[in-house]
Amino acid sequence: MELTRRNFLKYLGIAAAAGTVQGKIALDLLRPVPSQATTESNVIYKAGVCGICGMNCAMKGKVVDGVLIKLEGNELDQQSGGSLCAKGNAGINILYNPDRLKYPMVRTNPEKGIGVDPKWKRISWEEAFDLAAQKLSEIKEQYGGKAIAWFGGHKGTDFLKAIGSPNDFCHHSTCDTVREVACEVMLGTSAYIPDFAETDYILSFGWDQFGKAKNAWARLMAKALDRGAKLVVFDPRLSPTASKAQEWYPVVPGTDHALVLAMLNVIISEKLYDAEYVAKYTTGFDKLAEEVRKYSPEWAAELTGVPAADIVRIAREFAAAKSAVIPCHKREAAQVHPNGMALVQGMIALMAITGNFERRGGAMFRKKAKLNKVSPPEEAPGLETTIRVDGADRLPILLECGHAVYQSIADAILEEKPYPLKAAIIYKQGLFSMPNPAKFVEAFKKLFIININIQPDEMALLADLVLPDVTYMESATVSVRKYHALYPQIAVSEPMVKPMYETKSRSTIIREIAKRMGIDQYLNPSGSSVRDQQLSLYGLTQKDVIAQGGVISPEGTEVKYKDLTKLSTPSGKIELYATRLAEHGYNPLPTHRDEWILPKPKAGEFYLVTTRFATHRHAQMQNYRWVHEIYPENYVSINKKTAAILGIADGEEVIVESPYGQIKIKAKLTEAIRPDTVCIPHGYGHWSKYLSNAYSKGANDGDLAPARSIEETLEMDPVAGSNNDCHLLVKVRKA
Amino acid sequence: MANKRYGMVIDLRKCAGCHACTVACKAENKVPDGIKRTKIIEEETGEFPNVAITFRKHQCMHCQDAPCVKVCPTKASYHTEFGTCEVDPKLCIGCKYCVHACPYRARTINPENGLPEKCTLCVDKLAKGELPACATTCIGNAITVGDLNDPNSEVSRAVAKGARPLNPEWNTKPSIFYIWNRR
Amino acid sequence: MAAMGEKDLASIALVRRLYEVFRGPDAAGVAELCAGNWVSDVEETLAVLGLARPATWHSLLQQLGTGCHNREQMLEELSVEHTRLFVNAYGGTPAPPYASVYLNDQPMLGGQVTLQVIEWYKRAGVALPPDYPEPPDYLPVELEFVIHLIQSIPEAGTGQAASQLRLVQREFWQDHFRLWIPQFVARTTEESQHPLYTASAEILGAFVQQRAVLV
Amino acid sequence: MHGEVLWNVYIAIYLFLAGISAGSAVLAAVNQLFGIWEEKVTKAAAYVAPFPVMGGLLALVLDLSRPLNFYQVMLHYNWTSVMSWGVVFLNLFPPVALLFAVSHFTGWFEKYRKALAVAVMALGVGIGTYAGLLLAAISANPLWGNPVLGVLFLVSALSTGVCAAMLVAQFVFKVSHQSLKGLAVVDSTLIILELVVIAVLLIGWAVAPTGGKALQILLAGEYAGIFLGGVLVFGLLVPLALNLLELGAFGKARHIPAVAPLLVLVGGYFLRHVIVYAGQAIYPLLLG
Repeated sequence: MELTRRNFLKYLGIAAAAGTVQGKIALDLLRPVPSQATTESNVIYKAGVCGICGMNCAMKGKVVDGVLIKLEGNELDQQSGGSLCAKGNAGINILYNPDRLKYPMVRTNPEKGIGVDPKWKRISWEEAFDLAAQKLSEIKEQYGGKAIAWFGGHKGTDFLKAIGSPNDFCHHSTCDTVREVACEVMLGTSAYIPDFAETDYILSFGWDQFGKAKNAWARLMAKALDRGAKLVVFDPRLSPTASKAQEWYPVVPGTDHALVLAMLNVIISEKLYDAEYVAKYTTGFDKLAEEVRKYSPEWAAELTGVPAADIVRIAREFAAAKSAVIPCHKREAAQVHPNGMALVQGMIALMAITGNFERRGGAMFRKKAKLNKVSPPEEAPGLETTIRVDGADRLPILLECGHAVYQSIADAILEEKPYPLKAAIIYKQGLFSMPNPAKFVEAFKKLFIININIQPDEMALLADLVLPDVTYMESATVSVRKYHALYPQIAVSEPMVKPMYETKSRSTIIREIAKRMGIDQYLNPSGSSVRDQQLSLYGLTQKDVIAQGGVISPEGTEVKYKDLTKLSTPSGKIELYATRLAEHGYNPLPTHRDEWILPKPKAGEFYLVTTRFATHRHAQMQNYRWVHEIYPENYVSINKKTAAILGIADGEEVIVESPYGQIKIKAKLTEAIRPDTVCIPHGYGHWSKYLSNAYSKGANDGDLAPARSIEETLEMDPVAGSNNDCHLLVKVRKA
Repeated sequence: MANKRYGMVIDLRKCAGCHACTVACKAENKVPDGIKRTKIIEEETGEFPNVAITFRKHQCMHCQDAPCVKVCPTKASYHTEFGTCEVDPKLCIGCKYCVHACPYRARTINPENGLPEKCTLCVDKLAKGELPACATTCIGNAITVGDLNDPNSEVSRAVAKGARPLNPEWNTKPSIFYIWNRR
Repeated sequence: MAAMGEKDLASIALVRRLYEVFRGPDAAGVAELCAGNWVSDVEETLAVLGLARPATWHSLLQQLGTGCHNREQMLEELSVEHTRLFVNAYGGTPAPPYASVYLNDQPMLGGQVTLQVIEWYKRAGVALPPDYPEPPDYLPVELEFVIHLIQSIPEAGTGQAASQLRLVQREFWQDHFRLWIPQFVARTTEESQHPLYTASAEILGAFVQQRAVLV
Repeated sequence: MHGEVLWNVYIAIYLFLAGISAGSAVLAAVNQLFGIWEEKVTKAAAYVAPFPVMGGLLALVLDLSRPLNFYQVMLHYNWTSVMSWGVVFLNLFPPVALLFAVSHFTGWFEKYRKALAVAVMALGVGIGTYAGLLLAAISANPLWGNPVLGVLFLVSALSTGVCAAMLVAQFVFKVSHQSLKGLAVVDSTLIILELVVIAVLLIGWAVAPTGGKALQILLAGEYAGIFLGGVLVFGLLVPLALNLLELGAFGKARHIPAVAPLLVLVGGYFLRHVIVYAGQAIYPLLLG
């Protein structure tokens, strides 16, 4: 027998002699277990919290043998109500997408830019942590901690504090800062909740949560309509929400503020307001009344295109309704214009003088459940400087709200003003969340970038070090209901499946880097003991909550009303005249500024509004198969008659050009939009070739948007620092 | 004969056109790539500014007088005990006659197994006393499922109040009814 | 207890050598390559199995000949190429080493295919340790399973346990392994720019083609 | 927007081949029963009849998306399905037609030839008609859902069957010029009839509420070229003109033996191709 001469037996570690072999090779991965003849699978449901949008719906995950099969809403949760939107249902795609980032990787191609392959190399976590720590330490040494920034979700605030940097960036100034700031100064809270389930009258200024399919709000608004509530929508296009409305007014983009002021004028001059409520719960009514006297319905009709008689009638209906609400989320058409801050102030005033705050069917304050606080073992030494790269230190109220100026960062990095930025950790922020991304790409070329990410999007391509994040289906969290919290409620999630590949959670990643930099004692603790500690306020552990169905309502599910004389405003009441604004030298009233109304578009020119598809969140879902299939690409909606004049056919490619950039995109002809306005759904035009489905589909409306410098920002919106993305006219022509 | 007739009433006033049903169905039924058993069809009517948009959930109508059942040469297409239309994989030869015969165009061929691919009303879930995946996930609560032969069921009451099927003139007796958008 | 035959042993050794390649490069692996152990084991096992050396064998030997002068650089090249072929690549990962991506109704991991693989593992008396991070249908895991079946079937003798194992082996190979490996091999050989991966994929393809008939 | 093609070229081929069998079977039977032309004509047609449909059946099986379940169609019948009726015809026709052909080839069962002829004719008409009715039963399809389609398929089946038999009669059996002329008269009559039926169809679509789509796709859409050129001009009008030339309608007779029947055959295929494809393109599957 030849066996004895075989070399490979040596490799296998098997002894062979005289025709027999002895031994078995040891397996690296598979372990012996008692063999089971049964083919029965073991189905369990795990408690989850959706991580796609900020609503964070509580879910149940059907798991078979460690494989996640299906996600369903948790009916105990006031936000999910037992249902999930298209995005939530497609969560499995995020977990199991083959394009997903799986291991830490470094780029081996030093050149960065749009369409440049980073030529990644897989490395071990040890190497990744060492590299990150070494780079950040070097930069901290040479330029100070302030040269390091964190982008995304305020999830690195403790890390930044530990290294002394004030540069905690988030996207809100391209999103909802006008609402947050207006609510803060007038109501002492950052948002209010429409009580759709009970309301009689809904007034929407571009608000389209039907179209975006925000679970609780879409569900409850459907309920309101079913109950016979009246819905009036002002929107340049017939949005899905407008398509459900009894009345739709295709208002001139960016002029909604005039409508609100005229309605205030009608209600106050006709004494239709709730005088008792105003006297008891508000301050500054006289100043408001004085201010709005000049805004007649005729004046508003001229600006907005809505007939004066309708404005008057709607104002009277609104005031007469038993309950009425003006929902306001973020980035609604009108708020991306410089009068946006004043618009929200006006909306709040409108609801306040008609007595609709903290009233059944009106606007409710969020009833957020409390948790035991966790804090770092050691207090961080303090910031090196309070001067921020984005200039947010020049917008004190915005900063008090905890937000940043997003758009100004690109210019600041490029010009190294007020000081140079050298590195950034970018978490959960796609490049397409940034206006005018081409400018940001140029800026990012100057930085050492660590990207903690789930999919190989454009941000990952620009990174020097890519660190794979776990999905919300592989991690645990304690999630306080926030978006639609009519009563305090907490949802808890457990990992539905174990983290795939070598993915790690953000907190683990940051802790490991911090450890190597010797600053981990300043980080917030994390892990299951922290979650138990948070919940111990209620005498419960994470496990207990999961045993109770994953969701607890510590004070019951009854809606309790807040005392409107004990708000967190300086007066404790609703401040129709916002004293906090006055203190900082800003205009405390919702004054209209004519100079911020766009000029009428000439032939071939258009107002621009943006939206997004119900199946996608921002630019982050386009690559996922189940939702990709529904809307594989975006388009620019153009009114049929206008298109006929321009000779544009349905489906034909057109060039849309703004003062800041241009895109090529297919035209969709429709009757459901003003003839002088075009609309582009956001989130497309991905140029990361690593995204096998989304790559090169559609175009990014952000390419048309400005990334305003801090000076420009201060000029347009000195209070909330919003970017006013759509305060521009675009030109459309055949490609 | 089956004495149950499960059907669906879809309230288009509440349908946000959000496509949650489409995706939930894909997850529940392992529908192959590129195929949808249920889908939202967006229909625009009128001229600016008098425009209306209706989002309509489209799917197998589970007709009682079903053309697909009528034309199937092997009786592979049949009505279940729940009154839903179903395909027996043992009998189906893949002639595709049913796909062409369906006036609602609600069937296609699954490239993996050659079977007609269509909504089953999640009949396996009905058998367990559960609701179809689309109905449970609908964020507008626009979908009601029940026995149309039970006059007290919610679906029967909605039909009595005027919910109508699509193209009743085709005389296929669909079990999917719509409450149409008011605009 | 029946002993494994020479062909079984050669199969195990070959699969093990391929496993090392697809799992990803490291310094020890490069050392094996440069010492010639990997090459000689593969050559020998191919000879025992009666399989031809792949077309790219010669260029692999050449590459090793020159590349081994700078092992660090070779590891770097192999790492970049392994990442590009099997992890994340510009233009879409050419050959994700997960069976479910090829066999699921929908092009993603998890799903029915993964569940099926888990079931075969269970029935064959093996499982992945709970903390093992890769999914059960990851190529290196399936290669180990192939090894497990080859060596545990003779050991199980002739009883019911052995016929159960043989049934699992037949199902695993016929309904699964032989279906996706050719697709994986085709995609790898088409895209690979390093002869180690081209050759390994070609050998894997030939091995699966030969053995699928036997089981 | 284009519909998904689920019935492809196999179905067109099947319809075409089955039509040839049906037509030649009817021709053979008619000549058998009435003895209009020499016996060679019967022979030629009888030899043609059984075979194309067998090829057609193969094409049919190839079209199935679950071909391994094919046998179920012979075990289970649904009498509300035109397809089940077709299965009956397709089960019976080949053996009967084969028997008829064998009888002519060997001289066996000469006594029963007339009875066989009657059976073969009935089954031939059945096969020639049901295919059109199969499509016509799809009433939701504006192009297919028209009973006149059954008549059109029958007439076209007879026409293509006669032409196939003509070619065999001419080149294999060397029948007389006289018989060929007689067949050319039959062919011309069928062509004219087919043109009339097509006209009736077109008028039918023109007046039907949803027929506009059918007209659009056939006369102006992507199938207009093949319908107008392939079917109407080269499949019907040109062979008709050639036949008339042949028959001396324009003066001196001349012999252009194979061209007209060949054109009719090609046109016959195009007709089925157009109907099958245009009927699917006419509206898309909604759930793709």
